[in-house]
Amino acid sequence: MSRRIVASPTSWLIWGAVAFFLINLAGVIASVVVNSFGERWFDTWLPSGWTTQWYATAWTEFGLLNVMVVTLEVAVLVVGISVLVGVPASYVLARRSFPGRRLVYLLFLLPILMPPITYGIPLATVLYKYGFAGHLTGVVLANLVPSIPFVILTMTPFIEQIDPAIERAARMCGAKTWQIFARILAPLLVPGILAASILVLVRTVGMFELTFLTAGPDSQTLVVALYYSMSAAGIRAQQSVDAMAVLYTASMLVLLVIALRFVNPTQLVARVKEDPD
Amino acid sequence: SPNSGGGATDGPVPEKPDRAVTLNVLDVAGNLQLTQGMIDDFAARNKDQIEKVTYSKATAPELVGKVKAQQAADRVDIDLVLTGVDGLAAGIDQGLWNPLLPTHAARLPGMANYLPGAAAMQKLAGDHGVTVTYYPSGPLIEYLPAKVPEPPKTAEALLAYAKANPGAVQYARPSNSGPGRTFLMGLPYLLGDSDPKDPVNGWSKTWAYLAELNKYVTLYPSSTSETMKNLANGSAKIIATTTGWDINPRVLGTVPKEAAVGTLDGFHWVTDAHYAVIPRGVPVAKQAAILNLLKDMLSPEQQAKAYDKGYFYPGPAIKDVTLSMAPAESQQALAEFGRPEYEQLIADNPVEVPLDAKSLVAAFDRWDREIGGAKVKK
Amino acid sequence: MTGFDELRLDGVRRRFGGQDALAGLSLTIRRGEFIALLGPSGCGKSTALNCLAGLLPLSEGSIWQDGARLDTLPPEKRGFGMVFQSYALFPHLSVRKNIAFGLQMRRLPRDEVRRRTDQALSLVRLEEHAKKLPGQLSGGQQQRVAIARAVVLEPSLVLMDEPLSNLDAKLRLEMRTEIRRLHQTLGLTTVYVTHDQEEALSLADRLVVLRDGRVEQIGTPEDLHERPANRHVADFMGYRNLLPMKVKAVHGPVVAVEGSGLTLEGTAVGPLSPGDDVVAGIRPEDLHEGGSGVPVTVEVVEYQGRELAVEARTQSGDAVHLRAATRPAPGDQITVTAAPARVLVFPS
Amino acid sequence: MTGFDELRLDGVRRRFGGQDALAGLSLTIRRGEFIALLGPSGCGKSTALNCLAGLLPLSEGSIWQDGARLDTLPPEKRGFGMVFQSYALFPHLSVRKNIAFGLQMRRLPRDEVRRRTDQALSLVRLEEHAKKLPGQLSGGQQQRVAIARAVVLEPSLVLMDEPLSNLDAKLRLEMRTEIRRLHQTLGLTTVYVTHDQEEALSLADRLVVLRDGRVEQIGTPEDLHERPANRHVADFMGYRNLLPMKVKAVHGPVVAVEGSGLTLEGTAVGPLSPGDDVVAGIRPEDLHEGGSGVPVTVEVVEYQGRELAVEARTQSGDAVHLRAATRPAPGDQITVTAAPARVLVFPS
Amino acid sequence: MTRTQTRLAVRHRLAERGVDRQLWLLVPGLACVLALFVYPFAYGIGLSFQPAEGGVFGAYRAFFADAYQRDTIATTLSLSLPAAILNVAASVPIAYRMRGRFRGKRLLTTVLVVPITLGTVLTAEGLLNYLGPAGWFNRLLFFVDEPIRLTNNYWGVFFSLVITGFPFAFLLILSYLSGIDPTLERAAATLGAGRRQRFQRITLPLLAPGLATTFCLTFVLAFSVFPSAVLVGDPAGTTRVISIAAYHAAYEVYDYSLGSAIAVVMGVVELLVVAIVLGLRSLLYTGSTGGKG
Ligand SMILES: Nc1ncnc2c1ncn2[C@@H]1O[C@H](COP(=O)(O)OP(=O)(O)OP(=O)(O)O)[C@@H](O)[C@H]1O
Ligand SMILES: Nc1ncnc2c1ncn2[C@@H]1O[C@H](COP(=O)(O)OP(=O)(O)OP(=O)(O)O)[C@@H](O)[C@H]1O
Ligand SMILES: [Mg+2]
Ligand SMILES: [Mg+2]
Repeated sequence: MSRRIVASPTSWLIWGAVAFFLINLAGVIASVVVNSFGERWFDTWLPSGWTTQWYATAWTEFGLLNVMVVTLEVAVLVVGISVLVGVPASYVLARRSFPGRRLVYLLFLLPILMPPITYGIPLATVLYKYGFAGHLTGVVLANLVPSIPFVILTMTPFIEQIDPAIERAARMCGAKTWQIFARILAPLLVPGILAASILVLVRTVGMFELTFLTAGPDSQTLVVALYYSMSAAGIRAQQSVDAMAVLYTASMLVLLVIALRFVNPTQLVARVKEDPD
Repeated sequence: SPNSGGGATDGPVPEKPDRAVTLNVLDVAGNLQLTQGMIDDFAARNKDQIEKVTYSKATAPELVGKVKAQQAADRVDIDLVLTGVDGLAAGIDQGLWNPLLPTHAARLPGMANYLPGAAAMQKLAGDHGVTVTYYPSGPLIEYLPAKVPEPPKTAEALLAYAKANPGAVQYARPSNSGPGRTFLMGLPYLLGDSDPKDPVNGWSKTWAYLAELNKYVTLYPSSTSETMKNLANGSAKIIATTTGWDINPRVLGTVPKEAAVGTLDGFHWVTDAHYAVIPRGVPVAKQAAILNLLKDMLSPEQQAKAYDKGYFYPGPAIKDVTLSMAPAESQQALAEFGRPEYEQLIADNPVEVPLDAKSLVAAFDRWDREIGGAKVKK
Repeated sequence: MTGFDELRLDGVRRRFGGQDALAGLSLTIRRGEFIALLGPSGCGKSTALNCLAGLLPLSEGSIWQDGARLDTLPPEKRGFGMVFQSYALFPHLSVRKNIAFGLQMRRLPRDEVRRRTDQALSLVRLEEHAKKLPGQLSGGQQQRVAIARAVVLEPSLVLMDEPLSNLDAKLRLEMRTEIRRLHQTLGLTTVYVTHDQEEALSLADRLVVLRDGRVEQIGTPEDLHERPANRHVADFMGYRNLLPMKVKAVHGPVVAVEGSGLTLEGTAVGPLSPGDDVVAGIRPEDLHEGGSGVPVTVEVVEYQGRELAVEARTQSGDAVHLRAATRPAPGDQITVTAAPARVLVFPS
Repeated sequence: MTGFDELRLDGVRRRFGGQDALAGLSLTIRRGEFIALLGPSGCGKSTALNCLAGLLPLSEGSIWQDGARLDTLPPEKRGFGMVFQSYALFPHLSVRKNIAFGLQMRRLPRDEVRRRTDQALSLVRLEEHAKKLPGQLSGGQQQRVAIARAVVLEPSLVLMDEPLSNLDAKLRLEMRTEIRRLHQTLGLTTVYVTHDQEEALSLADRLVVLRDGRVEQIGTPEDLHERPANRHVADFMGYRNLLPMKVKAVHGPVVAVEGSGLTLEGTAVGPLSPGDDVVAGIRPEDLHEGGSGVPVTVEVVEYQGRELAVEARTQSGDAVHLRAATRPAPGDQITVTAAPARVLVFPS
Repeated sequence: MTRTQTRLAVRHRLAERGVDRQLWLLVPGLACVLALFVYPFAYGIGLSFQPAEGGVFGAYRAFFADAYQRDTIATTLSLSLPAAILNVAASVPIAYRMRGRFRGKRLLTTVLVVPITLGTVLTAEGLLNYLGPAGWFNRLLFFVDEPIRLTNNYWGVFFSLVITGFPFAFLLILSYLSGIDPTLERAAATLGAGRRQRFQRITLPLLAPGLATTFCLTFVLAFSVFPSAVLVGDPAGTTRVISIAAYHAAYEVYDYSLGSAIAVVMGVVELLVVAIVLGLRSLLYTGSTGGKG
């Protein structure tokens, strides 16, 4: 009830478990970071020398500049389209009740509930069949499948929080539907849209399966390049793969930290009511 | 047709494209490490034929689905595929490749100079692929002399060593690893199996041996790098390797320089090669440029680049390409990390082509079920 | 102000999923009038207001403004203003921008927007708060912004949906006077929704009492207060004692009734004859202690400033509410009487 | 009921981030008493209640129950019952289970739990709704569940935090009587928080008026209603006219004051001398029309059933509120007077 | 006139049931889902019924007749169910303690959520490095003779599922938990319920539907595990999950029909679990968790 952090045995246990998890997590991350800067690292605590050459190698060997540009393009397009398509849909789902609403909601939820690989293979086949796959279009289309539902899922509670009377008030002031969207709803939804965008961005950048199945020569994203570097034929220095993984994580981390600045993580699914004391 | 670059996709292939084309190269075998220099060099010298080259990499399993789907959509945007035996064979099976031979044999004079092993590998390709790089591969074993002062010399000794040191012998899951599969394909020769080319009916000794060995193997990593790392950090003592995987990781620093390789008595080299293939549906103008490129790649000066840093040691597919012709970097790396004894070993031991793709998949499947998957039941 | 002379609702009906939320409301609103829609929760007040505003399409009926059909126009074309229960201020816009929003939507020139916004700000005395965001204002101030935002457009009709229900008692009283003042100053035609009969009585020129989507009575505050048309309206108008009784005798408008442990004389609402089951309605302040009335037992006594509110039980166990000047103790026996003119007898 | 004779709050103080939400509340609550904490929003009422319940630790001071220190006990050990403003019913439990919850926590035998729950259900007349979930009940019914849940434990003290503020006017009135009845029937000791002075007056035996975390006055309803200790309490107690004035003359308890366009005689609250700045407090119902009083101009007239509420402006432009029996028109000039005993003069 | 009136009437009738022009806003989203999800999915199902041999159900028969393939279902479930349960179960007490305001909350939340950014490869590499036989973890346990094997087996994949799944579960549960009105617990406290009882009898039941949803989402995430099952697992044996089988069939054997059939089986198994959980959820109280019920 109070703000005292009571040191009961259970809380010791829980905080202990959290600390254990975090320490090991730090170990997992640090071992990759250290390796990516190490010259040679055999049976010792730390590498025998330090270097940044692996980053240079990774950058040139995997054509990371191009990959980064593609990743950014895909991410921006996916985020943009899924927000444009998802927000109006979540508006209707949040505000209106109509016959078949539950069915529509379920339809929007299914792509999140299904593992990407279950629909990824047929999706890739279909996209190839119509000539979309193998380049940026295909990657973007495939990534929209989980992204649009994700925007809808995160935005619906956000929209529900906005008093519908506000829209009616705007209407009574003479605003048309698009004006209501542009002048009233959009500014109010900015935090939600930002949060959803960044989460979609993180998911898209990290979405391996669908991108993997639909990417072409000029449309590989970072994860796919990363996965190839690990599993495709050929010999590569472990360290440069690690360097690439570190680059990937660093960019994602920046995004996430920005996201958390804009949105309280607890606002994702429910309206927050903080304990007053 | 709506394919990239435009132009007819069948009919006679001209000498040269009328104007410079863009080539999209897909590598599913890690071949660009060896040949990108050759391609770039050719492109730089032939601006009138090649405007730009894009490279991309993929895994072999994906290749077929991708090309097939593109061909179905009549929109092929992969012009040249560099692949190993697996991708090549799968593509032949599905009829994905343009037959290059014998139609264009005259335009590829370098093919007449193949090393014997490379020539054997070229037979596997039938009329569809052109061998660009070749190496005898393995199976070899690698160890740190400090930890294994007396390495086993025979397959039986290896088994005995594994028995005496559980967990010390390691090879990666064959379907994920070149050395792993070379070891698998080399065993029938070592053990004297009835039909080394028939994993289903002719490998009884091999399967028995692997099953026995399995008792003392604690894990099968999913990549060769992992076995290399384990060798380096001491958790594995003897691992399966090939010439390339012996030299290159030591150059890169994944494995200590002092690691040594050994052979098992009576082993046959199970060779490996990379091929260039052109998918159906590529415009003839591009085909022309590719043929000219391949012709150039099969010249001794270019082939010398295949020495690389020992990645596919030795690498060249044609005769009379010596290390001294290779770029300075290669020479230097191989001077430091190379093994003079390879020359002798290559000369003294018989050379065998690997399994064809179907048999190989069958072997993998059986290995997965009976060897790798056996752990589940234990 | 464009204005109109008359706004006519003609059998306006609205169904939600087969159920009538509003069942045939017919009403003529004259220019400058203050109309209150009154009724218990769920009776269809907001529905009526939203239909008028155009926020809800009608299921049946029509709305006419001086002969022009109105119900087919979207809300933004009707030119009405609306004040919402929760104010519905735009939380991301300053007070000034909130008020100016409607003017901007009409694409008025900047100067005029500024001038009229200033005017509205001073009308509701919020000049100093113009730059604040709604979240930084107190409830009463927010309410004034909501009113300013609605009236700045000089709408031909202002609609208010329980605008005071979120305020505390003291502020409610003050804002009530404010609304009345604005109405008188600007001569606005107003339709006001409330469930608080005191509010309705004190503000409106005419009241419409709704129940279950149906109109129960339309009339002036005096009409409703003194002559409720039926027991439901009476209930709502503060006739807290509604006692089931039987008619004993009828003498012109005066009837003698008996039941619930009481015997009373009252004024009949509608034709009655002896033996009818009726309900007698008496306000607590009309039921007096003392005299030769009926004996009842005091149960609960509440202090209410000048007076005491007493709940007592008749011999038949029915509860009656009355006012007392001196404090009886719970358990006391007292007698109660009521003037026949103050007792209304409704058929039940 | 375990019960106590006396509960003593001794300088109870609670700070939030350096600011006093409650600044030294000392109060003795006797067994069976009904105490109301009254004050405007944010004055610290809920804070006081939560301190008493043990839901908020004190910053200073102590609470004693018959000589035993209480403020160090967690809420579940104090044995008080609480009715929350939002009821805080457990939404996943049926009405019966909600009510039984506290009894089960005490690990009473099943039979007794059942018996006492049934009793409580019939006490609040919710027998038929026992199986419903709270979400299926109306506001008034929910409120009764909340009360039943608190009293079923026969707590030595019941705390209520604005339990009626979510209800509409009519229901509020009914529930008020209900609470009073329960208090009288069960003889519960009750502390009741509200910002509605009418509610406080009608329910409580004693009132505590808070302002900014400080006690302004403690007394019986009559004390507060008739003799507010200062202008803030008066403001809260319905002295709607609070006019800044100057003392002209002092005759014992009666002072003559002038200002705001009025000249009046009133009763001094505290020592005053001529020339002092004062505030004269008059209830609207004590300011009468007619007579030889001061002339004012009618501005707003509101009908309020029997009477009319009038807002008028004095010649100096100050607003005064009064009641009238006949309807003056806005703009009329009328005169107003007030009995000196009904005019309270506070030092300002 | 009458035409417009009937049109008006139809519109009103539809509007009464909640159908009006605003529903057009749904169309782009629905079109995307139908074209990009439902159609391919149906196509995949169709494909699965057209195997090269064995008739309509040949591909399914091939899958279920072969123990090695069939067992992938159990393997996947044995990985994803415990991982999802652990992720949810571990998130609850942590999130429970992180309600309310306290200093450093944002930092702690951020740190707990960081693993979302790691990606499969870094997680896999990290686990191999850190938990490997010569990794830091085994070095710290120098007192144990044999290094503990935590990679290239069940545990490696399990840990990677925990690392990637936990932050999602935690974030969701934290927000569900914040949606529960804290007054309810206070009310329970005044009724004599201690800490544990408050949690068990009030918070947990109210949280349960949220837990079910979170479980489904993390389960889905874990069930579709693919890269890490290969990278840190034992893809031929203990971690031969169903997606590996699907991938193998479609991209190594080029039996698209079998690949689609396995994908369909995968979807069905998963929907089955989700349906069971959501079915149980519907038995629970779901609705507002505010004080007014
Ligand atoms: N969107 C809707 N869908 C279904 N029924 C509705 C809807 N809006 C209102 N109703 C129903 O119509 C009836 C009238 O509702 P309305 O909101 O007009 O009542 P009200 O008089 O404003 O009540 P309150 O005083 O509680 O605001 C109620 O029974 C309500 O349940
Ligand atoms: N958790 C808190 N943190 C900081 N300040 C608080 C907190 N709770 C209350 N306060 C402050 O303490 C003061 C008293 O609050 P309290 O809730 O007791 O008021 P109240 O009299 O109950 O008001 P209301 O009638 O609005 O409920 C207010 O100024 C409030 O802002
Ligand atoms: Mg309403
Ligand atoms: Mg409060």
